[in-house]
Amino acid sequence: MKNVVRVLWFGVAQEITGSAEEEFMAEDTAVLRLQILERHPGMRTVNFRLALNGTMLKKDGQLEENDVIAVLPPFAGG
Amino acid sequence: MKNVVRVLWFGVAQEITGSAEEEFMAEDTAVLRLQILERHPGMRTVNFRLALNGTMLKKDGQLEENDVIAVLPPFAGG
Amino acid sequence: MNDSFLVAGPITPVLISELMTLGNDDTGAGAVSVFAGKVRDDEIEGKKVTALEYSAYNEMAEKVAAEIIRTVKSAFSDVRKVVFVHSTGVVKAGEVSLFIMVTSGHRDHAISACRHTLELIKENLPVWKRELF
Amino acid sequence: MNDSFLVAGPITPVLISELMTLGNDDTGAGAVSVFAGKVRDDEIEGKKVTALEYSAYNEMAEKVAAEIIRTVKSAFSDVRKVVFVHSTGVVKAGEVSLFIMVTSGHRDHAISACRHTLELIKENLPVWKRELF
Repeated sequence: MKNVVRVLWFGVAQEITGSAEEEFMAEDTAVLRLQILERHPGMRTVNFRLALNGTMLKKDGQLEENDVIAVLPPFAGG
Repeated sequence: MKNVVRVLWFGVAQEITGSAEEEFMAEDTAVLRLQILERHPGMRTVNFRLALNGTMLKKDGQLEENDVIAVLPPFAGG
Repeated sequence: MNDSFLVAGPITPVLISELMTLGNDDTGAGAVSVFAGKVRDDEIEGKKVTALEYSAYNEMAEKVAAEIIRTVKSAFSDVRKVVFVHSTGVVKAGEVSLFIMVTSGHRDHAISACRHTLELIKENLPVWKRELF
Repeated sequence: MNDSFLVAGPITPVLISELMTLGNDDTGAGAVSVFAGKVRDDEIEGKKVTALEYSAYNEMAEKVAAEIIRTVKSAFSDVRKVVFVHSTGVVKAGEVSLFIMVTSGHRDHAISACRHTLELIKENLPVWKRELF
Protein backbone atom coordinates (compact mmCIF):
# COMPACT_ATOMS: atom_id res chain seq x y z
CA MET A 1 0.00 0.00 0.00
CA LYS A 2 1.30 3.40 -0.96
CA ASN A 3 1.62 6.01 1.77
CA VAL A 4 2.23 9.75 1.68
CA VAL A 5 5.63 10.61 3.10
CA ARG A 6 7.49 13.88 3.61
CA VAL A 7 10.93 14.01 2.03
CA LEU A 8 13.40 16.57 3.44
CA TRP A 9 16.30 17.68 1.24
CA PHE A 10 19.63 18.62 2.81
CA GLY A 11 22.94 20.02 1.60
CA VAL A 12 23.46 19.80 -2.14
CA ALA A 13 20.12 17.93 -2.50
CA GLN A 14 18.40 21.19 -1.60
CA GLU A 15 20.28 23.00 -4.36
CA ILE A 16 19.52 20.27 -6.92
CA THR A 17 15.81 19.98 -6.11
CA GLY A 18 15.34 23.70 -5.45
CA SER A 19 13.29 23.15 -2.31
CA ALA A 20 13.53 22.13 1.33
CA GLU A 21 10.93 19.37 1.22
CA GLU A 22 8.44 17.56 -0.99
CA GLU A 23 5.76 14.89 -0.72
CA PHE A 24 6.10 11.45 -2.25
CA MET A 25 3.80 8.40 -2.33
CA ALA A 26 5.63 5.13 -1.88
CA GLU A 27 5.20 1.77 -0.17
CA ASP A 28 8.82 1.34 0.87
CA THR A 29 12.18 3.10 0.89
CA ALA A 30 13.59 1.13 -2.06
CA VAL A 31 10.76 2.39 -4.28
CA LEU A 32 11.16 5.89 -2.84
CA ARG A 33 14.85 5.95 -3.88
CA LEU A 34 13.83 5.23 -7.48
CA GLN A 35 11.10 7.87 -7.37
CA ILE A 36 13.61 10.43 -6.09
CA LEU A 37 16.00 9.70 -8.99
CA GLU A 38 13.16 9.84 -11.50
CA ARG A 39 11.75 13.13 -10.27
CA HIS A 40 15.21 14.70 -9.78
CA PRO A 41 17.73 13.19 -12.21
CA GLY A 42 20.39 15.54 -10.78
CA MET A 43 20.33 13.40 -7.63
CA ARG A 44 21.90 10.50 -9.56
CA THR A 45 25.33 12.05 -9.04
CA VAL A 46 24.87 12.38 -5.28
CA ASN A 47 25.92 9.53 -3.02
CA PHE A 48 23.07 10.05 -0.57
CA ARG A 49 21.75 8.07 2.40
CA LEU A 50 18.27 8.17 3.92
CA ALA A 51 17.15 8.80 7.48
CA LEU A 52 13.71 7.67 8.65
CA ASN A 53 12.07 9.87 11.29
CA GLY A 54 15.42 11.28 12.37
CA THR A 55 17.37 8.02 12.53
CA MET A 56 19.83 6.78 9.91
CA LEU A 57 18.22 4.01 7.89
CA LYS A 58 20.16 0.74 8.21
CA LYS A 59 18.30 -1.15 5.46
CA ASP A 60 15.31 -0.53 3.18
CA GLY A 61 11.86 -1.20 4.57
CA GLN A 62 8.16 -0.33 4.66
CA LEU A 63 6.94 3.25 4.86
CA GLU A 64 4.01 4.38 7.04
CA GLU A 65 1.70 7.33 6.39
CA ASN A 66 3.37 10.61 7.38
CA ASP A 67 6.84 9.12 7.79
CA VAL A 68 9.59 11.70 7.41
CA ILE A 69 12.45 10.71 5.14
CA ALA A 70 15.57 12.89 5.09
CA VAL A 71 17.87 12.74 2.08
CA LEU A 72 21.43 13.08 3.36
CA PRO A 73 24.35 13.85 1.03
CA PRO A 74 27.83 13.07 2.47
CA PHE A 75 28.33 14.95 5.74
CA ALA A 76 30.83 17.79 5.84
CA GLY A 77 30.99 18.98 9.42
CA GLY A 78 34.09 20.13 11.28
CA MET B 1 94.03 20.01 37.10
CA LYS B 2 91.26 20.71 39.58
CA ASN B 3 88.93 23.62 38.96
CA VAL B 4 86.37 25.38 41.12
CA VAL B 5 82.87 24.76 39.79
CA ARG B 6 79.42 25.88 40.94
CA VAL B 7 76.95 23.07 41.51
CA LEU B 8 73.24 23.95 41.39
CA TRP B 9 70.77 21.63 43.15
CA PHE B 10 67.24 21.21 41.75
CA GLY B 11 64.08 19.41 42.80
CA VAL B 12 64.59 16.78 45.48
CA ALA B 13 68.37 17.38 45.37
CA GLN B 14 67.71 20.76 46.98
CA GLU B 15 65.77 19.10 49.79
CA ILE B 16 68.48 16.46 50.32
CA THR B 17 71.40 18.88 50.32
CA GLY B 18 69.52 21.65 52.10
CA SER B 19 70.81 24.35 49.79
CA ALA B 20 70.41 25.80 46.30
CA GLU B 21 74.07 25.65 45.31
CA GLU B 22 77.56 24.71 46.50
CA GLU B 23 81.15 24.87 45.28
CA PHE B 24 83.16 21.80 44.36
CA MET B 25 86.74 21.32 43.07
CA ALA B 26 87.05 18.67 40.40
CA GLU B 27 88.94 18.03 37.16
CA ASP B 28 86.11 16.33 35.34
CA THR B 29 82.41 15.45 35.66
CA ALA B 30 83.04 11.76 36.48
CA VAL B 31 85.04 12.76 39.54
CA LEU B 32 82.43 15.39 40.42
CA ARG B 33 79.69 12.72 40.47
CA LEU B 34 81.67 10.74 43.06
CA GLN B 35 82.31 13.86 45.14
CA ILE B 36 78.57 14.66 45.11
CA LEU B 37 77.70 11.17 46.41
CA GLU B 38 80.42 11.38 49.08
CA ARG B 39 79.42 14.79 50.37
CA HIS B 40 75.66 14.02 50.16
CA PRO B 41 75.05 10.28 50.60
CA GLY B 42 71.30 10.94 50.33
CA MET B 43 71.89 11.63 46.64
CA ARG B 44 72.68 7.95 46.07
CA THR B 45 68.98 7.20 45.84
CA VAL B 46 68.37 9.88 43.21
CA ASN B 47 68.67 9.00 39.53
CA PHE B 48 70.12 12.38 38.57
CA ARG B 49 71.66 13.73 35.39
CA LEU B 50 74.04 16.69 35.01
CA ALA B 51 73.80 19.79 32.86
CA LEU B 52 76.93 21.79 32.03
CA ASN B 53 76.42 25.54 31.64
CA GLY B 54 72.74 25.08 30.92
CA THR B 55 73.00 22.20 28.44
CA MET B 56 72.32 18.55 29.20
CA LEU B 57 75.63 16.68 29.48
CA LYS B 58 75.88 13.93 26.86
CA LYS B 59 79.02 12.23 28.30
CA ASP B 60 81.51 12.94 31.06
CA GLY B 61 84.36 15.35 30.32
CA GLN B 62 86.77 18.02 31.59
CA LEU B 63 85.64 20.88 33.79
CA GLU B 64 86.84 24.47 33.40
CA GLU B 65 87.16 27.08 36.13
CA ASN B 66 83.73 28.59 36.97
CA ASP B 67 81.77 26.00 35.02
CA VAL B 68 78.19 25.70 36.25
CA ILE B 69 76.97 22.15 36.82
CA ALA B 70 73.25 21.59 37.46
CA VAL B 71 72.16 18.43 39.24
CA LEU B 72 68.86 17.35 37.67
CA PRO B 73 66.59 14.74 39.30
CA PRO B 74 63.96 13.19 36.98
CA PHE B 75 61.81 15.92 35.44
CA ALA B 76 58.18 16.17 36.48
CA GLY B 77 56.63 18.91 34.37
CA GLY B 78 53.14 18.90 32.93
CA MET C 1 25.10 28.16 28.33
CA ASN C 2 22.59 26.72 25.92
CA ASP C 3 21.78 23.02 25.83
CA SER C 4 22.10 22.55 22.09
CA PHE C 5 25.05 21.12 20.22
CA LEU C 6 24.35 23.56 17.38
CA VAL C 7 25.02 27.29 17.60
CA ALA C 8 24.02 29.93 15.06
CA GLY C 9 27.06 31.59 13.51
CA PRO C 10 30.71 31.34 14.56
CA ILE C 11 31.84 29.90 17.88
CA THR C 12 33.20 33.12 19.37
CA PRO C 13 36.23 33.48 21.66
CA VAL C 14 33.79 34.42 24.44
CA LEU C 15 31.80 31.21 23.99
CA ILE C 16 35.04 29.19 23.88
CA SER C 17 36.14 30.77 27.18
CA GLU C 18 32.77 29.91 28.71
CA LEU C 19 32.89 26.32 27.45
CA MET C 20 36.41 25.91 28.78
CA THR C 21 35.32 26.86 32.29
CA LEU C 22 32.96 23.85 32.33
CA GLY C 23 34.51 21.32 34.63
CA ASN C 24 36.88 23.87 36.18
CA ASP C 25 35.63 22.79 39.59
CA ASP C 26 36.50 19.12 38.91
CA THR C 27 39.75 18.79 40.85
CA GLY C 28 40.10 15.14 39.82
CA ALA C 29 40.65 16.10 36.17
CA GLY C 30 44.34 16.38 35.33
CA ALA C 31 44.04 16.77 31.58
CA VAL C 32 42.01 18.87 29.17
CA SER C 33 42.18 18.26 25.43
CA VAL C 34 40.56 20.77 23.09
CA PHE C 35 40.07 20.81 19.35
CA ALA C 36 38.82 23.79 17.38
CA GLY C 37 38.02 23.59 13.68
CA LYS C 38 38.36 26.89 11.81
CA VAL C 39 37.23 28.03 8.39
CA ARG C 40 40.20 28.28 6.00
CA ASP C 41 40.40 30.79 3.16
CA ASP C 42 41.20 28.04 0.65
CA GLU C 43 41.45 28.91 -3.01
CA ILE C 44 39.03 26.95 -5.20
CA GLU C 45 39.34 27.35 -8.97
CA GLY C 46 41.15 30.65 -8.49
CA LYS C 47 38.62 32.11 -6.05
CA LYS C 48 39.23 32.62 -2.32
CA VAL C 49 36.72 31.18 0.16
CA THR C 50 35.57 34.04 2.38
CA ALA C 51 33.13 32.01 4.49
CA LEU C 52 31.37 28.68 4.80
CA GLU C 53 27.62 28.38 5.20
CA TYR C 54 26.76 25.38 7.35
CA SER C 55 23.37 23.70 7.37
CA ALA C 56 22.22 20.82 9.55
CA TYR C 57 19.37 18.39 10.01
CA ASN C 58 18.82 19.83 13.47
CA GLU C 59 16.62 17.21 15.16
CA MET C 60 18.84 14.37 13.98
CA ALA C 61 22.04 16.29 14.76
CA GLU C 62 21.02 16.79 18.38
CA LYS C 63 20.29 13.08 18.78
CA VAL C 64 23.51 12.03 17.04
CA ALA C 65 25.55 14.46 19.13
CA ALA C 66 24.19 13.05 22.39
CA GLU C 67 24.91 9.55 21.10
CA ILE C 68 28.50 10.51 20.22
CA ILE C 69 29.08 11.76 23.77
CA ARG C 70 27.65 8.54 25.23
CA THR C 71 29.85 6.46 22.91
CA VAL C 72 33.03 8.36 23.81
CA LYS C 73 32.34 8.25 27.53
CA SER C 74 31.79 4.50 27.48
CA ALA C 75 34.88 3.89 25.31
CA PHE C 76 37.28 5.88 27.52
CA SER C 77 36.90 5.04 31.20
CA ASP C 78 39.15 7.85 32.46
CA VAL C 79 37.11 10.54 30.64
CA ARG C 80 35.17 12.88 32.94
CA LYS C 81 33.58 15.44 30.61
CA VAL C 82 32.88 15.68 26.89
CA VAL C 83 31.62 18.97 25.45
CA PHE C 84 31.17 20.00 21.85
CA VAL C 85 29.33 22.49 19.69
CA HIS C 86 29.08 22.96 15.92
CA SER C 87 28.10 26.08 14.00
CA THR C 88 25.23 26.46 11.63
CA GLY C 89 24.86 29.38 9.22
CA VAL C 90 27.65 31.60 7.98
CA VAL C 91 31.13 31.34 9.52
CA LYS C 92 33.84 33.57 8.06
CA ALA C 93 37.41 32.51 7.26
CA GLY C 94 39.46 32.53 10.46
CA GLU C 95 36.42 31.90 12.66
CA VAL C 96 35.75 28.70 14.62
CA SER C 97 32.96 26.36 13.46
CA LEU C 98 33.61 23.34 15.70
CA PHE C 99 34.76 23.18 19.32
CA ILE C 100 35.43 19.99 21.29
CA MET C 101 36.67 19.68 24.88
CA VAL C 102 37.37 16.47 26.77
CA THR C 103 38.65 16.23 30.34
CA SER C 104 40.07 13.14 32.03
CA GLY C 105 42.15 12.10 34.99
CA HIS C 106 45.31 11.55 32.96
CA ARG C 107 46.40 12.80 29.58
CA ASP C 108 46.06 9.69 27.41
CA HIS C 109 42.29 9.38 27.52
CA ALA C 110 41.59 13.11 27.14
CA ILE C 111 43.72 13.30 23.99
CA SER C 112 42.48 10.04 22.44
CA ALA C 113 38.85 10.72 23.30
CA CYS C 114 39.00 14.25 21.88
CA ARG C 115 40.39 12.90 18.63
CA HIS C 116 37.78 10.11 18.58
CA THR C 117 34.98 12.63 19.17
CA LEU C 118 36.24 14.64 16.20
CA GLU C 119 36.23 11.59 13.93
CA LEU C 120 32.73 10.58 15.08
CA ILE C 121 31.47 14.11 14.36
CA LYS C 122 32.99 14.08 10.86
CA GLU C 123 31.42 10.69 10.13
CA ASN C 124 28.04 10.96 11.79
CA LEU C 125 26.87 14.52 12.39
CA PRO C 126 24.35 15.51 9.68
CA VAL C 127 25.96 18.84 8.76
CA TRP C 128 26.77 20.23 5.33
CA LYS C 129 28.69 23.21 4.07
CA ARG C 130 28.68 25.53 1.11
CA GLU C 131 31.58 27.77 0.13
CA LEU C 132 30.94 31.50 -0.14
CA PHE C 133 33.39 33.56 -2.23
CA MET D 1 52.01 38.70 26.44
CA ASN D 2 55.36 37.85 27.98
CA ASP D 3 58.10 36.15 25.99
CA SER D 4 58.92 33.47 28.54
CA PHE D 5 57.79 29.86 28.52
CA LEU D 6 57.55 29.99 32.32
CA VAL D 7 54.85 31.88 34.21
CA ALA D 8 54.70 32.44 37.95
CA GLY D 9 51.67 30.74 39.50
CA PRO D 10 48.69 29.14 37.73
CA ILE D 11 47.89 29.65 34.06
CA THR D 12 44.67 31.59 34.50
CA PRO D 13 41.56 31.42 32.28
CA VAL D 14 42.37 34.99 31.20
CA LEU D 15 45.87 34.01 30.10
CA ILE D 16 44.47 30.96 28.29
CA SER D 17 42.00 33.19 26.42
CA GLU D 18 44.84 35.51 25.44
CA LEU D 19 47.05 32.65 24.28
CA MET D 20 44.20 31.20 22.25
CA THR D 21 43.79 34.45 20.31
CA LEU D 22 47.36 34.10 19.02
CA GLY D 23 47.09 33.13 15.40
CA ASN D 24 43.44 34.16 15.18
CA ASP D 25 44.32 36.26 12.15
CA ASP D 26 45.84 33.26 10.34
CA THR D 27 43.04 32.36 7.93
CA GLY D 28 45.07 29.48 6.51
CA ALA D 29 44.86 27.56 9.79
CA GLY D 30 41.95 25.12 9.82
CA ALA D 31 42.76 23.28 13.03
CA VAL D 32 43.69 24.22 16.59
CA SER D 33 44.71 21.56 19.10
CA VAL D 34 45.06 22.54 22.74
CA PHE D 35 46.22 20.61 25.78
CA ALA D 36 45.95 21.87 29.35
CA GLY D 37 47.48 20.04 32.27
CA LYS D 38 45.74 20.62 35.60
CA VAL D 39 46.72 19.89 39.18
CA ARG D 40 44.73 16.93 40.55
CA ASP D 41 43.77 16.57 44.20
CA ASP D 42 45.23 13.06 44.35
CA GLU D 43 45.32 11.25 47.67
CA ILE D 44 48.83 10.23 48.72
CA GLU D 45 49.16 8.05 51.82
CA GLY D 46 45.75 9.17 53.01
CA LYS D 47 46.40 12.89 52.50
CA LYS D 48 44.82 15.02 49.78
CA VAL D 49 47.09 17.11 47.56
CA THR D 50 45.89 20.72 47.77
CA ALA D 51 48.54 22.18 45.45
CA LEU D 52 51.77 21.47 43.61
CA GLU D 53 54.82 23.69 43.94
CA TYR D 54 56.75 23.72 40.68
CA SER D 55 60.41 24.70 40.40
CA ALA D 56 62.49 24.99 37.25
CA TYR D 57 66.02 25.51 36.05
CA ASN D 58 64.91 28.70 34.35
CA GLU D 59 67.79 29.44 31.96
CA MET D 60 67.90 25.86 30.73
CA ALA D 61 64.09 25.60 30.56
CA GLU D 62 63.83 28.59 28.26
CA LYS D 63 66.46 27.13 25.92
CA VAL D 64 64.87 23.67 25.96
CA ALA D 65 61.41 25.14 25.32
CA ALA D 66 62.60 27.05 22.26
CA GLU D 67 64.30 23.87 21.02
CA ILE D 68 61.09 21.85 21.52
CA ILE D 69 59.18 24.32 19.37
CA ARG D 70 61.82 24.18 16.63
CA THR D 71 61.75 20.37 16.72
CA VAL D 72 57.96 20.17 16.48
CA LYS D 73 57.77 22.71 13.66
CA SER D 74 60.35 20.85 11.60
CA ALA D 75 58.72 17.45 12.28
CA PHE D 76 55.20 18.51 11.21
CA SER D 77 55.19 20.42 7.94
CA ASP D 78 51.55 21.51 8.13
CA VAL D 79 52.01 23.14 11.56
CA ARG D 80 51.71 26.93 11.57
CA LYS D 81 52.01 27.93 15.24
CA VAL D 82 53.24 26.25 18.44
CA VAL D 83 52.67 28.00 21.77
CA PHE D 84 53.22 26.71 25.27
CA VAL D 85 53.73 27.91 28.82
CA HIS D 86 54.46 26.09 32.08
CA SER D 87 53.85 27.29 35.63
CA THR D 88 56.45 27.74 38.32
CA GLY D 89 55.61 28.20 42.00
CA VAL D 90 52.37 27.15 43.66
CA VAL D 91 49.43 25.93 41.57
CA LYS D 92 46.33 24.80 43.44
CA ALA D 93 44.27 21.68 42.67
CA GLY D 94 41.94 22.42 39.75
CA GLU D 95 44.23 25.08 38.32
CA VAL D 96 46.18 24.80 35.06
CA SER D 97 49.97 24.36 35.17
CA LEU D 98 50.68 23.59 31.51
CA PHE D 99 49.10 24.98 28.35
CA ILE D 100 49.95 23.94 24.78
CA MET D 101 48.38 25.18 21.54
CA VAL D 102 49.25 24.07 18.03
CA THR D 103 47.61 25.32 14.84
CA SER D 104 47.89 23.75 11.39
CA GLY D 105 46.21 23.72 8.02
CA HIS D 106 44.44 20.41 8.60
CA ARG D 107 43.57 18.48 11.74
CA ASP D 108 46.09 15.62 11.66
CA HIS D 109 49.22 17.66 12.20
CA ALA D 110 47.74 19.96 14.85
CA ILE D 111 46.63 17.00 16.96
CA SER D 112 49.80 14.92 16.50
CA ALA D 113 52.10 17.89 17.01
CA CYS D 114 50.27 18.98 20.17
CA ARG D 115 50.64 15.50 21.62
CA HIS D 116 54.31 15.37 20.56
CA THR D 117 54.96 18.76 22.19
CA LEU D 118 53.46 17.42 25.42
CA GLU D 119 55.71 14.35 25.38
CA LEU D 120 58.80 16.45 24.64
CA ILE D 121 57.94 18.75 27.55
CA LYS D 122 57.51 15.80 29.93
CA GLU D 123 60.85 14.32 28.82
CA ASN D 124 63.01 17.39 28.43
CA LEU D 125 61.78 20.43 30.32
CA PRO D 126 63.79 20.84 33.54
CA VAL D 127 60.82 21.27 35.88
CA TRP D 128 60.11 19.58 39.21
CA LYS D 129 57.15 19.45 41.51
CA ARG D 130 56.48 19.01 45.20
CA GLU D 131 53.11 18.07 46.67
CA LEU D 132 51.55 20.42 49.21
CA PHE D 133 48.88 18.97 51.55
